[in-house]
Amino acid sequence: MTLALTLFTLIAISLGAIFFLAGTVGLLRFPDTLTRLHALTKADNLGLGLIVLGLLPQVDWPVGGLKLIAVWLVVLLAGATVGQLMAKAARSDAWNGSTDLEPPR
Amino acid sequence: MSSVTLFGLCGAALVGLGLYGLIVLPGALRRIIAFNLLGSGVFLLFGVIARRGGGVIAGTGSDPVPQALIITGLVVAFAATALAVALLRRLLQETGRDDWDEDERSDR
Amino acid sequence: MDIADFLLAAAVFVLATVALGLTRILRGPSDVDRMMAAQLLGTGGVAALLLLGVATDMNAITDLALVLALLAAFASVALVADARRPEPEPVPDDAHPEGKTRT
Amino acid sequence: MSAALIVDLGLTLLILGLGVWTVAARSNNGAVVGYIAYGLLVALVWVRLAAVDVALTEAAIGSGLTGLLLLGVATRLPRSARLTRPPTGLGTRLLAGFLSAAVAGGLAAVVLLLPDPAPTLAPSVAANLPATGLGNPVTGVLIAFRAIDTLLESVVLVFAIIGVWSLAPKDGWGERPGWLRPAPLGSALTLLAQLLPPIGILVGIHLFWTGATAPGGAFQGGAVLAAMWVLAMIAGLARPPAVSRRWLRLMLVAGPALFLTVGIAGIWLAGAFLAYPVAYAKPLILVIEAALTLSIAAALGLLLAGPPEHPSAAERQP
Repeated sequence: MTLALTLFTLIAISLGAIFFLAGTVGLLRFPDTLTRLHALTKADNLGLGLIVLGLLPQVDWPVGGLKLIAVWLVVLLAGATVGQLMAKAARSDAWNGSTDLEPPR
Repeated sequence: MSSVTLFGLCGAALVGLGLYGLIVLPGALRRIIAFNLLGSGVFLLFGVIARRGGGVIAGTGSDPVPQALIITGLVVAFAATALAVALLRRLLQETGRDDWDEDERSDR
Repeated sequence: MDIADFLLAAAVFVLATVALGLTRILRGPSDVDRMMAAQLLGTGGVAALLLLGVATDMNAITDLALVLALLAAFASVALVADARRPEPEPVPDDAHPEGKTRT
Repeated sequence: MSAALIVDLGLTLLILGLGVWTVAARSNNGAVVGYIAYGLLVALVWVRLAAVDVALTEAAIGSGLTGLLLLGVATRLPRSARLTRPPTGLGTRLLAGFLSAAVAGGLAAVVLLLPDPAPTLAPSVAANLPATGLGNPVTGVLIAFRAIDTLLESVVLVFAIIGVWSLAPKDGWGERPGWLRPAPLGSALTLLAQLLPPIGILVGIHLFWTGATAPGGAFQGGAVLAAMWVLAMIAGLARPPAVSRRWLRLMLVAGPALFLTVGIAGIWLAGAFLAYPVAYAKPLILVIEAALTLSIAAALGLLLAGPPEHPSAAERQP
């Protein structure tokens, strides 16, 4: 059982780390703001989510585990909201003043 | 070289960087940011001194007295920044500009 | 390999990855792109702190991750909230007839 | 070179790189965003320096609240100020460069020549901490051993508020602070401002409470509470209170006033200003911390809300 849990931790955290890598690569390589935002939200939600999932068997319950879940919920909530707001801002004309390129239409 | 010394050198470099920005940057906002850089360099130097004096109490690796000074310092730095930003915004309201050099930009 | 070593290695990996993303701050082109890099750094920092907290068995580091998570979103909200407002124009001189205190 | 040193070297280079960016960036917004990322990384350095209390403060105040403050003004600067500006003359820049390099070099030399063994007050703190009933030595220093610093510091916050409020326009006095006008952002922000504060308030109270035994305390808890209040104000769910309100002013001074009262009572009860009678040290400290947390939260929130403005100023000014 312990071995299975350890294995679970290893796999989930490795996957989470890979999502962070993918999110970064997307942020750096994708062609425009909205697609980059798409890459970012994947790292936020899945990357951190998988890492939290992997850590859950390794902490004391209930306090430690609930704290981890609270962190994930906060990031999920904030990421989803801010993602939407950023998408709006990226399309808004108000941004042309401080943008080097035209925002995507 | 140890990590602690490394962070100490980082703090020293940040003080220099902040000072440079404070002198040469145009615009009050950028000077406020530079001032904050300078401050955080000083705090880092304090932190290095705290770390070097630590390791005595079980569970804390850092001298608590400088740590407490840094915490109060951070809050005071925030208060000073808020006051500076308030002055800047008032300047913007009155003149529409973020600087006070009369001769250079009087043609606006 | 000890599980704590693995967690520490994962923390360093995540941090190094999101640090690479910071080049977006340099390249822009828009402020939204820059803010995204800062937000990715925030999330990555939270992940690294959680891993570090469990690896070293320090509850306080998990608290720090929680604070970071709460406040990281905050700055992004501020940026987009302010960006939606129209560009400020200098106030005409007659708006503050006696407010001028130039030297 | 050990693995830890490589990580720390990477952190240092990132911090210095972001520092250079905030000075060199062309756009003001870019510089502020760089500064926010910089604050995040500095919080990680505090963890590496075994100062989690400081890391919590830096994450909450140094990066979060300062970032909001700076962004709020950066996006209001006139467009002409954002683009090309007349650069400072080459001579000034060279001179400033030499001066800054000399100061940095001097400090670096001091760092390299720090005495060994390092002077420390940690043993005295450890020896006297049990008398306060606290488990967190940093809170012990803040509220008991160096209480005078903390008292003055909490008064400084009140002075800062007075300073900001005194910048009110002529017809603004007594009105509501004007910086945090709700942005027309729609339901997403409203949802965030409804769901996040309950968690944040819980975290803020947890930080204050745990500060007695573990990293945390009045400043960190107060900063998180202030952030949640400000979020509600940005979303339009809470209006900033008019600065003439008596309850607001009472809340602002409650922490420092209680601190001072207990401190003066200490002259008779414990033989010295700001000393606590040993039997009641822990409960007294907790009460002071609770009042301080509230006052700090109110002060930080009001500093972010800015000076009072006449309601009609909203249409007329940025």
